[in-house]
Amino acid sequence: GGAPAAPAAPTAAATEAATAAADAPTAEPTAAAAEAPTAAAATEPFKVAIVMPSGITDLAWSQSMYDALKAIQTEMGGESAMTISYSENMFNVTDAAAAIRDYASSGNKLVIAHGTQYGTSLFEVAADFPETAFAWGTATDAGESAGLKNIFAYNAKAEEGGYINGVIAAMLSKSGTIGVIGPVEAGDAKTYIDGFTAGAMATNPAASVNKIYTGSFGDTAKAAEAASTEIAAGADVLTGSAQQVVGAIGIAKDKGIPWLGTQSDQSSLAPELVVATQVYDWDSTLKDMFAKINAGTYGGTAYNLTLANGGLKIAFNPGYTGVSPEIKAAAEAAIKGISDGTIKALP
Amino acid sequence: MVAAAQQAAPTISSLELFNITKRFPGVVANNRVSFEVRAGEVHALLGENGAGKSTLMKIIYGLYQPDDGQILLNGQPVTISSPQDAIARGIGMIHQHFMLVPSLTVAENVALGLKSSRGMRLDLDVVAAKVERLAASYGLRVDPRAEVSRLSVGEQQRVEIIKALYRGADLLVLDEPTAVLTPQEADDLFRMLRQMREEGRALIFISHKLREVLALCDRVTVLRDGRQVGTFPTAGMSRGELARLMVGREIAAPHAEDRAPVPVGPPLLQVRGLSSSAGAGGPALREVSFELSPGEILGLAGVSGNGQRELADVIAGLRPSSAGEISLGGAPLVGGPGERMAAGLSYIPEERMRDGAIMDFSVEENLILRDHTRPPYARGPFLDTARVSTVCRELITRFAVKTPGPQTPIKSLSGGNIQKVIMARELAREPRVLIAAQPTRGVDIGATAYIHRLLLDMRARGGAVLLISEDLDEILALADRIAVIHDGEIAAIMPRAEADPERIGLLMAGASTESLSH
Amino acid sequence: MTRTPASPNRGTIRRTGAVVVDALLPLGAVVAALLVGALVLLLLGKNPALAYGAMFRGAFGSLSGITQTLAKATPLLLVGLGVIIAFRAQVINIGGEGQLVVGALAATACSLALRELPGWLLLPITALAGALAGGLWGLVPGLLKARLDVNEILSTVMMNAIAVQLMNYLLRGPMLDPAQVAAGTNIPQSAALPEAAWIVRLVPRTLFHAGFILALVLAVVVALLLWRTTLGYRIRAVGLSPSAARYAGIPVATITATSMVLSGCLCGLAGAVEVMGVHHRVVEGISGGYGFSGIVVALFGGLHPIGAIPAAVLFGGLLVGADQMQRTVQVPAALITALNGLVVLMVVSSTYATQRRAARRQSEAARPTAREAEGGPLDPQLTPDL
Amino acid sequence: MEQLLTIGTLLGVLHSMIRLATPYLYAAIGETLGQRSGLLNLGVEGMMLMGAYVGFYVVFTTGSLLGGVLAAALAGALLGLMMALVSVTFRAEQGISGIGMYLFGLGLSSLLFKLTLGTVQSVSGFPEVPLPLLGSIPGIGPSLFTHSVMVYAAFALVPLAAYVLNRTTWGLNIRAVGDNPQAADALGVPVAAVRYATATIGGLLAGVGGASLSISALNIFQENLTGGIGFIAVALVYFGGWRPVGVLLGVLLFSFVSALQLWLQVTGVGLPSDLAVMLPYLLTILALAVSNRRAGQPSALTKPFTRGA
Ligand SMILES: Nc1ncnc2c1ncn2[C@@H]1O[C@H](COP(=O)(O)OP(=O)(O)OP(=O)(O)O)[C@@H](O)[C@H]1O
Ligand SMILES: Nc1ncnc2c1ncn2[C@@H]1O[C@H](COP(=O)(O)OP(=O)(O)OP(=O)(O)O)[C@@H](O)[C@H]1O
Ligand SMILES: [Mg+2]
Ligand SMILES: [Mg+2]
Repeated sequence: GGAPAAPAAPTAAATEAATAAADAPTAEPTAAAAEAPTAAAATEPFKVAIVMPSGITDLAWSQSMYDALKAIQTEMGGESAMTISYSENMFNVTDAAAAIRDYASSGNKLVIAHGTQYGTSLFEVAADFPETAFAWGTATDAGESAGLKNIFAYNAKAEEGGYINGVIAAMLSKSGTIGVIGPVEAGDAKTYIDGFTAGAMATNPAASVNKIYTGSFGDTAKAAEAASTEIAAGADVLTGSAQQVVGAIGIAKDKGIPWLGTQSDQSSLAPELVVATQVYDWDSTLKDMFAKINAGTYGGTAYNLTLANGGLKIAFNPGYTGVSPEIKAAAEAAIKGISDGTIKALP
Repeated sequence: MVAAAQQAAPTISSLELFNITKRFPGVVANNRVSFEVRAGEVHALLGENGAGKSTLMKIIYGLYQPDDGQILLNGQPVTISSPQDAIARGIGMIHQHFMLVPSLTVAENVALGLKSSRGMRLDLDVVAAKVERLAASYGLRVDPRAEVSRLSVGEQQRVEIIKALYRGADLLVLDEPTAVLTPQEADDLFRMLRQMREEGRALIFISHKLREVLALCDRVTVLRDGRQVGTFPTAGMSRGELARLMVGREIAAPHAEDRAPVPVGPPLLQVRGLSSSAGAGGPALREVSFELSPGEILGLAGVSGNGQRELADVIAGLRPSSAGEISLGGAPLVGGPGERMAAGLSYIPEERMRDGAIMDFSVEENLILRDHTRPPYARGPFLDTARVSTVCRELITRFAVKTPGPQTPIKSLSGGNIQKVIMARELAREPRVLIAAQPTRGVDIGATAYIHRLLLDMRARGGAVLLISEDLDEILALADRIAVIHDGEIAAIMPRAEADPERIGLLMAGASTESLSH
Repeated sequence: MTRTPASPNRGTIRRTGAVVVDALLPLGAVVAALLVGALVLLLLGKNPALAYGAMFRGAFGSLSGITQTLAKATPLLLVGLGVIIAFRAQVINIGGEGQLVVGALAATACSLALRELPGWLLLPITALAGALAGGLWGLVPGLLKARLDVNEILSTVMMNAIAVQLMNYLLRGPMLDPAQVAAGTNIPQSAALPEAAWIVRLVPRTLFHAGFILALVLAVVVALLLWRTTLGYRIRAVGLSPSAARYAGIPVATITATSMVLSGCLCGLAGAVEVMGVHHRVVEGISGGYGFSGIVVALFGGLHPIGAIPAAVLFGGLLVGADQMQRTVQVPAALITALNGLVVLMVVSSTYATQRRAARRQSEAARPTAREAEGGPLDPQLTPDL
Repeated sequence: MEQLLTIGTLLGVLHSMIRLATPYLYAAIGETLGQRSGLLNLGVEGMMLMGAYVGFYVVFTTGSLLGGVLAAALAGALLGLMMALVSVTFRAEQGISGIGMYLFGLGLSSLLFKLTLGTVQSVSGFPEVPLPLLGSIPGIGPSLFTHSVMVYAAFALVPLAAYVLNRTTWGLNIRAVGDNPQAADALGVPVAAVRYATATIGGLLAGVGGASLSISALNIFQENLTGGIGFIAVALVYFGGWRPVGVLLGVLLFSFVSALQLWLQVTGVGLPSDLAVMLPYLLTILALAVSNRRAGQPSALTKPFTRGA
């Protein structure tokens, strides 16, 4: 969807708005923003709930969002200013629907449905709670299709960071063989991998990008074996996505193969071998939502996480020493190219 | 394997039971039963099905604990807490339904539960050697390396006995050991039991065959309804007396007039050149031919595992034939068991508990087992439950089945009554031909007499009966003609008049007709 | 043998009383498991009272709770019924998961293809499509077992994995929601079902839909099938004694396969009903573990279709309430999973006590009556017995 | 495609096969012992997960690999004991108790993981060590004979189990109890004790199998690390006809095809990834369909034992 990109650096303002507006939710945003932020503590906290398909420690999709919420919470002053309720491992959509409805009816200001599969249920619930804001991703439909006004949609342009990772990988690889471990050939895993391939091929047309899909998001063991297979097949740089990749990273670590991550910063797993990670930085998106909510707008925006709006960041891992200035430069160039549209992440 | 010394002098001089009571759900199996057996005697235990014999023995062997009463071994009160305990005390038991592990070899079955001379490692070679020695000393033929599932019933029983002797049993309980044996096998068994008695062992012998009891045993204890009628010396006892003590009334054995010749019409069942591939534990049928006329009982004698079961199964449509044809009333008998049943063939299978009935089904459900898709039991795809229960109640009374009710699970009936249910089912549809395989095996005399009467009634009504039995007395008592089967072949067919047990026994053992004729 | 049945009226009273206790025993086991959970909650610094209060409210203590429980019970019951039919024929159907998935896929594909049809026609056809697909998925292990003696535990486990991959494949290409393609997000989910194929919600603003009533009806149907039809009789006969069934002229192999097909049909229907009543499209995690939970329901229900009804509602309530508790006191979902496991273990163990009690009751019924009380030797004189 | 045919690829497949086979072997051999004694344990998966977690945690905190294995074995054994209590003493329906055990192990391992580790961590687990002599054979040496101790142990388990089952008194007891407990009991074989033992050992091996993932193959722990291996292992016991060697063949076939499909994808054969992932499951069924071996199923499998009845 042609959604307005989140402001480049709204952080401070948004937070003030968020906290201050809590004073007088009914007051119009500008006025609210003007008042003293310090009053925040006295007022009831900003209640957020999130429902996730995997665990908050998956080092991937779910953790990226949960960590972002946590960070904002501390920033805003902890429990008193903002509360977070979560339901993890909600792979059963019926249960997720129940959770969403329950969170909505228990006075949360924002309920985040952190999985596309929750969409249908979400739209049903959202219709019943016009005074509650909902966020839904990965999605591009902010409810306008159903005439709903209280849904934010968010979607990470995984292919963009994928492209950059591809560029880096191609330059790191001596063998010219790069290994990719994907879950199921669909969703943002696929877009990431497609972008990655594009980036790699653009940098080294002779490179061969070997892909293995494990057929599951959580099969850590199979991901590990896939990694070993890639290495045995000549890959000297690896990447992959979904919570399963921790298995692959384990192997990369043992075999001393550099790893390019996505979604959450995975350098903790292999401090010397994770080269860089495409980090989903929900911070600005979330804060913008908070601001809108405090300003009385409960949805209607479809956010895109892009390199341009800072929603996607390429976090180089200082622990990995192999990144030459050229590589850094090439990456920067690619980022710039994608941001200004001169480079298309997806062919 | 280290087993208690087997040839050493027996350590058991006497075992006494005082006022033993044992209850089961809904049943008092033993009610204040007292009983004593001494070294050097064979003590018979008599009683109808369900009288409590097996239960009492299972108590002696530590399988059940008595709810009440006392056990004295050599005068000392003891509690026999488990079979292990019983074995340690020199008690052995040959169960009615054999306690063997089919997938194991003979040696492994014997070695089971014993210490190995090699610690953790099995010493099957040692065991095998001992087994062979033991078998030889009692004149038994047993291959220690054979897998038990491949053995005939008789052989399996020998394995059971060897197991007990190997463990140095001084008191041996045999629960209906002859129920499944041929005359020859039975004689071998008796020889062996007498030898054990000479060695000073104590033996308890359960049987429904009174002739055996009188021939073998020194004393007899009679149970009825779980209670004890008394203990009597067999000397001077008659079968009639014993029967009355057991049943509490006269048993009418089939009389001559029951077997008055019935006008025999043209053959009803014709079997020509029937052959089949070998079945599990049975030989291949080879060119089997015979005819069966209305109003006739044809007795098929033979050592178990010589093709009787295969023949019956092939005729009933449970086993494919490789050659030959069968016709019933002129029309070829083809198709599965269902079709053949519809054509007028009823079949009482040998394995009552396995094939003849479904143990977890109620009496009622078992009564409709083979007719459940046909009226009166079925209306279209539905069961007509109302009609089912009325008809079944009728059958239960008509065939004098002793059961608390139609809904009782059949497994809680005695073997005899289970058999009555099966008879009721197979005769109710008024078949033209009936195959009855071992119809009275393990069934008490009362039930046996009743079942014999049913067969004779069928004959009188002009039905044809193929009576397959390993009990020669039964065949001689009922059959008009007698066929002998050996190794899948009909060795001879003769009229009852010309049949003498001697000759039949030899034929069953495999002697050719020629060798007999001169 | 002396059978001494208790006098009818006394018997019935005692029996009903006993039945009540028997029914309570499993509940006792649940409580025991929850007590263990309470300790863990304390260790986690949570308030057990609060937690379990929420659990009960979440399951049965509120309209939303009850409806949610029943919504959950619907697929559980359907799968449970399927498991029961197979189990009665001695076929252990671990394949509910896969059968449910293909059922959902087929129902969706079918209703999307026939979207023009009017509701009264589309609704049954869609459901039927799901059932048939499930039946087909059950036919494979059924035939393998019947004809080739391939153990069903192995084949159904494998068929589950295959079904999931089949779904992955269809949801990223052939059946992928066009909207996803348009948006370029390519999230694996199908297009939404035409509204005509939606099952009506019984309580607005909840997931509780008419599928539950269908499940109830089917429970009765299955009961009738098993005990009032010749097919049911055959299924039970084959399950209890294949050799006797064969002797009776019952085509054992065919019946075995048939039972598996019927089982698959019900599981497939569960998938269809989930799609038509809850999600209105195939999404990831559609199977939601019902294939396994359904086995638990079947066995809790004593392998009896009617018994499966309360079993499904209670087990559904347990799962729903546990989620509510997780939300209220914010414990890791893992605790809930462990707790459910503990409950299952405890309840299944408690059935032993129930059996023991039943046995004890019967032997009490066998206490010596006045006539035999004197027991001991019976006088050898003729005492007519019939 | 041509890349698929190279000897290098084949060796790669074999290497993967052996590594993949390891956790299945531990679990399946343990399950075999249990089933031969008449116990169906569907809870293997849960036991593996507990073993995987405990083993990992001990290595993570103490760094002792041996300690990790022992801890995993202990954890598995305890769950096995619990399973025996439920299935043997309380005579619970075994299919259902297994599912309960699975949920319990899955939940408990994840819970402890969250409480003690919080997030995915990694350890340095068992290294791959070439076998003396064999390991130095060019080509097959590195692929077949260069693995971690946990792998070698898993394969050593097969002949060991076969020996125990067929050549020891204890194995004889197991076989008898699984085929005719009444008979075994009548000869004084302690039926319950035998089943307790096999259940405990089964759990122990499942635990070690889990550890073979978390501290040897992957060197990490993550919720639901085993992802269904336990269930496949149970299925493979049926495939193996309840004989350790048969089970080994089943495991090898399954993991060979699993490895092969990974290579199929790497070498970019046109096959859709999902269908590739299906292959092992499909082929296992087919293999069983053609090589039918129902025979050998312990007659008393899943049937609780009551004396005398
Ligand atoms: N395990 C058991 N559970 C319940 N009832 C039993 C059990 N064993 C035996 N009975 C009942 O106890 C009574 C006595 O059985 P028992 O086996 O002692 O009879 P029996 O004399 O051996 O009969 P048969 O001549 O058929 O062998 C019967 O009514 C039988 O149904
Ligand atoms: N678990 C049980 N429940 C109810 N009745 C039983 C049980 N076990 C055995 N019986 C009954 O106890 C009686 C004696 O059992 P036993 O094992 O001696 O078989 P049986 O009746 O002697 O068989 P048969 O006489 O046909 O050889 C039989 O009537 C049998 O049906
Ligand atoms: Mg008996
Ligand atoms: Mg008997």
